[in-house]
Amino acid sequence: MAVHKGRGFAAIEYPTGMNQNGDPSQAWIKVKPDGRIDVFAGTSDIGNGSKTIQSQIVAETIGVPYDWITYDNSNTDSSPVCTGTFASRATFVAGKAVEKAALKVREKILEIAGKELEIDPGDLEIEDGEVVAKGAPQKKISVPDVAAAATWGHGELITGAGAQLKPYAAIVEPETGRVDLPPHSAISYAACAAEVEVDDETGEVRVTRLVQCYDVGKAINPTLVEGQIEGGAVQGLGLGVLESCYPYYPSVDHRGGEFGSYLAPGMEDLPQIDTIIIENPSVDGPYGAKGIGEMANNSQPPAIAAAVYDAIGVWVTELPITPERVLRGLEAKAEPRREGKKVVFDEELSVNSVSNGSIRFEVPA
Amino acid sequence: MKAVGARLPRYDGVEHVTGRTTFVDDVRVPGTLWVKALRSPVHRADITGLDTSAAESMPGVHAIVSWKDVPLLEYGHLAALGIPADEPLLAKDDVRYKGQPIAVVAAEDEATAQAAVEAIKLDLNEQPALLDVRKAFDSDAPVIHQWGNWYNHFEAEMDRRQIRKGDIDWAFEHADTIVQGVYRPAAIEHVPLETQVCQVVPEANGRLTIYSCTQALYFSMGVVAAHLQLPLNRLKFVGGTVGGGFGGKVDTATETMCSLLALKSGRPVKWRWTREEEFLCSSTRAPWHMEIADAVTKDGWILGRKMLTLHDSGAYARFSPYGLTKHSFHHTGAYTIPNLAFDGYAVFTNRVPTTAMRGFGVTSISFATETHMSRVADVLGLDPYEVRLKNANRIGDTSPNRVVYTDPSTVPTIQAIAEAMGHELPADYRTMTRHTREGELLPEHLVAQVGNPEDH
Amino acid sequence: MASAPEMVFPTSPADAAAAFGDGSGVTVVAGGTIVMPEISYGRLEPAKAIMLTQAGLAGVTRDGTTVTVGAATPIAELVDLPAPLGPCAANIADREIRGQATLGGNVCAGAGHDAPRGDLQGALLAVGATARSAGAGGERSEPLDDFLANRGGRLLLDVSFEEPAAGGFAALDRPHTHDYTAMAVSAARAADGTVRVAATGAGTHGQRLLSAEVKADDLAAAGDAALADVTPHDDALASAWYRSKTLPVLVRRALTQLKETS
Amino acid sequence: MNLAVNGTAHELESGPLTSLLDVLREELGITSPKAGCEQGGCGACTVLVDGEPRRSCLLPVGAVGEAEITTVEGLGTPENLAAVQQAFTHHYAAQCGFCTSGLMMAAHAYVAHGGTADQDAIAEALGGHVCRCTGYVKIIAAVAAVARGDSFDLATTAASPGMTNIGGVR
Repeated sequence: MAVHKGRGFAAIEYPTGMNQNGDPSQAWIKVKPDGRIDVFAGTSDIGNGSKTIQSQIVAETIGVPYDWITYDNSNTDSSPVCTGTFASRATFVAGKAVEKAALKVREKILEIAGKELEIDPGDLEIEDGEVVAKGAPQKKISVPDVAAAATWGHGELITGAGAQLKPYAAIVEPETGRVDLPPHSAISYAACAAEVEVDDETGEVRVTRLVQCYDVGKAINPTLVEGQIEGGAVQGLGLGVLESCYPYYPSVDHRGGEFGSYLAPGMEDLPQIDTIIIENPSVDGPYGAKGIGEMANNSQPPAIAAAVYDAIGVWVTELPITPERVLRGLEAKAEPRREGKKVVFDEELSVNSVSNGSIRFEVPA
Repeated sequence: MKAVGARLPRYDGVEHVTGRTTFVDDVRVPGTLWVKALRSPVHRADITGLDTSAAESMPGVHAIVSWKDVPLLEYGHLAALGIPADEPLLAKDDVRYKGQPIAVVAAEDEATAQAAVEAIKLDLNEQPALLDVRKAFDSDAPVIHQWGNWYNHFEAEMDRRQIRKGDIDWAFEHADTIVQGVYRPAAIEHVPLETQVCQVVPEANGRLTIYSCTQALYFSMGVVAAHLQLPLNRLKFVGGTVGGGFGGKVDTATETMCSLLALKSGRPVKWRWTREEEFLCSSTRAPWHMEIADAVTKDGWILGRKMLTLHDSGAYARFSPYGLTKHSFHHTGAYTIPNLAFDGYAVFTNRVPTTAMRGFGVTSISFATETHMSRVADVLGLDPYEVRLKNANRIGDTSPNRVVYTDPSTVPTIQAIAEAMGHELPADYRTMTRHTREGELLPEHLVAQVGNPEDH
Repeated sequence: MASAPEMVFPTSPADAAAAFGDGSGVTVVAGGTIVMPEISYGRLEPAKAIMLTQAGLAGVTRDGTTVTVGAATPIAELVDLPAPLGPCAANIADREIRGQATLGGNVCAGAGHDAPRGDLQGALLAVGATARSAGAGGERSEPLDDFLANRGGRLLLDVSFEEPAAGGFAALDRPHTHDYTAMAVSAARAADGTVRVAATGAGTHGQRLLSAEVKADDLAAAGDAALADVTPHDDALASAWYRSKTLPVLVRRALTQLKETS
Repeated sequence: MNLAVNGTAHELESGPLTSLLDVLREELGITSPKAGCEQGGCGACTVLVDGEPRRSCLLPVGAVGEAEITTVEGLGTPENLAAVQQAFTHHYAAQCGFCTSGLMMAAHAYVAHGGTADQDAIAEALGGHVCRCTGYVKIIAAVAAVARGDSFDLATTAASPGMTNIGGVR
C-alpha cells in the first residue's frame, strides 16, 4: 500500500448579481424620535449574514453606532422589493440599495441639524451619532436631538428610500452571444491550491490542505467573509470528492435518502484552510465590496482534480472523485489518443462515443 | 467607530445561540393542519386516472388539491427573462420524474395526511425514461417534453445557447497542439439543515399570511400570486430568516400548494418536508456534460476554444436556460481567449428538475476549464501557474460577450497563491500586473480583441 | 391513525423474554436508532413495543477469558475492547449515536436504506461469538452465524466470546457526517490458534470469509481467496465492482494487524 | 408520564414511542432542538440526557425515565450567556443558526466531560453534526476556546486561523 501526495491549482472568476442584471433591490429607512434607525429591506438572511452586513452599511453611511440599527426583513408588508438572496447579490446589490437609502437619511439629518445649528448642511458631518461642524467640533448636535427636533419641532419624518437596479443586458446577437450592456455588476476573482493524499489500494482521496486567495473588493465584515470562504471551501471539497445525488449517474438507481448514504462533508473531513484576502475595490458595490458567496465553492474541485493527477498520474474528470473512479483510473492507466497535433482525452465519455451520431463534438484539426 | 470593515458580531447572533431565532418550523398557529403529498412513484408515466374521493371522505381530511384546483396551472418562474412556462404546479397528464407532486392533502395530523395520500387512487401507464443527456438527440430516444428533448426558446427561438467570437478555424489551424477533454460534475443536494417548510394562515380579512423559508420573498410572492391569480395585496410573505438555502430555496416548492390548501380548507396548514423528501424529491444542482477542445501554442498561448455543453436540466426548464446562459458567458474562465465557438443545450431528462445552487452555471465551467487548463499545461510540459498568468484576463481584454474587463484580479490572486505555496515563479511572472496588455503579453492574436475600458 | 401501541417495560431478561413471546407483532426498542426513524416516517406502526431500557440486558461482564455483552449495551461501551471488536465499535457512526445505539440493534439490524448496517456482526463472527436469544421454543444459544441466518422471531439477550489472542480490523474510510461503512473486515486469532475472518458490507449481513481463513498465513492469497466467499452488491455507498477490488485489500490489512499484534 | 426539562417537571400527554424531539417541540413548545432529519443523521436535535448528548429524534420519550433533559433554553439567557454560547457568538460559529442548538449542546457536554482544545478530539466528539454553512472552522475554534477557558468580548468577533489580508494590489 502506498499513500501518494499531490498538489493542484486552479484560478477562477465569478460575476456578482443576476446574469444579464435586471434584478432590483429596494430599501427604506426611518428614524425614530430618539435617533434610532429602522431599516426595512426584503433580503432574506439565509445564514449569509445580510442582516448584519446591511446594518453595518447603514451605520457607516449615516454615521451612527451599529447598535442603533434595527433591521427588519421579516415580511412583504413592511419591506420593499428585493429580488432575493442568490447570485452573490445580497451585499452587492441589496447592500447598495440600503446604502442609497442611508445616504438620503443622512442628507435629511444634516438638513434638520443645519436648521438647528444655523449652519449650512454642507459644512456638517456625522460621526458616531453626532452632527458636528467641520473644523469647529464644539458646534454639534446629537442625532437623537436632531430626530427629536424633526419629530416634535419641524413636523418631519426623517426617512430615506433607495433602490439599485442595473438594467437588463439583452443578447442582441443570439448567434454570437453579443450583449448590449455589461451583463454583470462586478466580477470577483479567486485562486486555490489543494493538497491531497491518495491511497492507491482503496482509491480513497483525502484533501489535507486548501490555500485560497479571494479578491473581495472590500471586506465589510472580515469575519463574515471568512465564514463564506470556509463554508464554501468545505462545500467545494464535497463537490470534489464526496457528494452525488446519483452515485451511478446517469442511472437514477441507489439515490441516498438519508445522511449516511448521501455523503455531506463532516468535521473530520476538514483540511487545513489558509486564506488570503485581496481588496481591489469594485466600482459600484457598496464601499467597493464584491460578492464572493457563491464562487467560494468553485475553485476547489479543479484544484483537487489536478492534485489527484499530481499524486497518481490519473485524471478523474467526473465528479466526485470517488475511490472507485480513482481505482478504475489506476487500472486503466489511460493515455490520451494522439493523432497529428491532437491530444484527445476521455473519448469513452464523449457524445461521439455514446450518441448514435445525432449530436457530435467536431473538432477541426 | 467605523462600522464597515469591523469584525462586528452577527445582528442575530444572540438569537441564534439562545435558540430563540424563529424559523418557519418554530411558528405555532393553533388549529394547523398537516400537509403531505402524493408523489410520482416512477420516473415517467402517463396519468390515466386520479381519484381522490375515498381520501377526501376520510375522517380528519380537510382538503385535497390536485391540478384541477389551480387557477393558473403552469407559470414560468423566469417568464420575465423570456423563459416560457412548461411545468404544471401539480402533475396533470403525465409525470416526468420520480417524486413529482400530483396531489396534496391537508389533514388533522401527519399520520392522517399520510394515510389519505395512500388512499388516493392513481393509475399510471409507465413510459420509458430518458436519463442520459448524450442520448437525448438520438432518433430512437423517447421524447419526454412538449418542446422536445431540449429547450428551444432562446432568443430568436434558437434551440441552443451559442457564443461565437473571432475566427475559430484560424485558431485551430495555427495551433501547435489541440487538447481535448470531457468533464462531468455531478448533481448534488443543497442540504440546508432546514428542509423545505411552509405555514399558511388564511386571515379573516381574506388575506393569506405565508410563512416561508424562501431565499427570495418577493420572487416567491410573485410565483404564488401568479398561480392563484391574486393581486399582491392578498398575500403577506413572512420570512427572511432561513435555515440555509444555497440556491435550493429560490424554488417556490411549497408555498403555492399550501396556499391552495389553506384557501380550500379555510384552516392554517403546514408542510415540512422530511429529510428523505429533501434528498429524493427536491431539486438538485445540475449534472453537466462538457467537452472542450483548446487550440494552443507550444509556449502556452490559448488561441481558441471550442466547447459543447449539455446541461442536464431534469424534467422541466425551471431556471436551467438562465443557468446555461450564465455558463456560456463564463466559458473562458479567468482568461482571455480570442477565438471561441461554444454550443450549449439545456437537455431534459426524467430526473428531478435541477435548480440554482451556489455558483449556478459557473461551478461546472470552473471545474471543466480549470481542470482542462491543468491538462493543457501538463501536455505542453509547462508550469500550470505560468500558463495561467500568461493567458489571464487583463484590463482592456474582452469577455466572450465582448464586454471589456475593467478590474480583473486574476494575476494578483494567482501570484498570491504561488507565493503562499512556495511555488517559485520567474521574475517576469512575479512582477506581472493586471494592467493593459503590452509587449510580450500582447501577441498578434490578442490585438484585435482588446477593447476600451472607458466604454464600460 | 393507528391506535396507541401496547407498551411493555420489562425489568428483567426473563420479563423481556416473556413479553416477547414468539415475537409476532412485537417491536423491540432498545437504543431507538433504527426503529425511531421508521416510526417517525410512518413506515412502522407498532402494535406492541417492548422497551429494553430497564430489562437488565445492558453491560459487559467478564468471566475469566469469556466476555459477555448484553444486547442492550450501548456501542460506546465496546470501544475499549480489544481488536477487532473495539476498533469496529469505534468505527460505527459517531460518538453520540454510539452512546445511544445498542449491540442488539446492530447485530439484529436488517439491511439499511441503500447502505450496509450491522458492523458488529463481522467483528463478532471473527471472535466466534455465541448468541443467546429468546423466542418460540424458549431460550437458546448458538453460534452467531446460525443466529444471523435465522434471527426472525428471536430476541437477542447477549453475545459471548472468548477474548482473542490477536485481532485486526480494516474498513473503507470516507469520513463524512453520519458514517455508514461501505465495507469492513475483521480478523481474530483465538487462543487455540484458530483464525477467523469476517466481513460486513460485502453481502446482506456479516459473513465469514472461510476461503480467506484457510489461507490466512499468505496475506495476498487470503485476500484474493476471500472473493469466493461473497456476492458483493451495488448500493449508494459503493458498487459491487469496487467492493470486489477492495475486499482483498481489507483482508490483507486486517490480517497484517493480526500478525503485528501476535 | 413525566419529563424533567431544564429543571421543570412536565406531565406529558404524548405516548412513550413519541420521539423526545416531538415532545419537546410539539407538546412543550421548546423549539431550540430542530427537526433536521428525524433520522439521527444531522445532530440538529441533540439535547443532553443526564448530561450526555443524545439525538432527541432517536430517543422514544418512554425511554427517558427519570433522566433530566437540558436544552439550549436551559444553558443561559441573552443577559447571561453560558460560555459555549459566548464562544459561538465571538467565533461566529453560527451562520444560519439551524444546526447551532445541537452543536452547542454537544460542545457543552464535550467541555463538561473534560474535552481538550485539540482539533481532532473535537472533531471526533462532534463529528456527527452537520453544518452546511460554516465549513466547521469557526465551530472548532469556538469549542476549542471554551475548552481552553477563554473569556469572550461579545462586542467583536475573532479572526479565523490562517487568515491574511494583503489589501489592494497591482
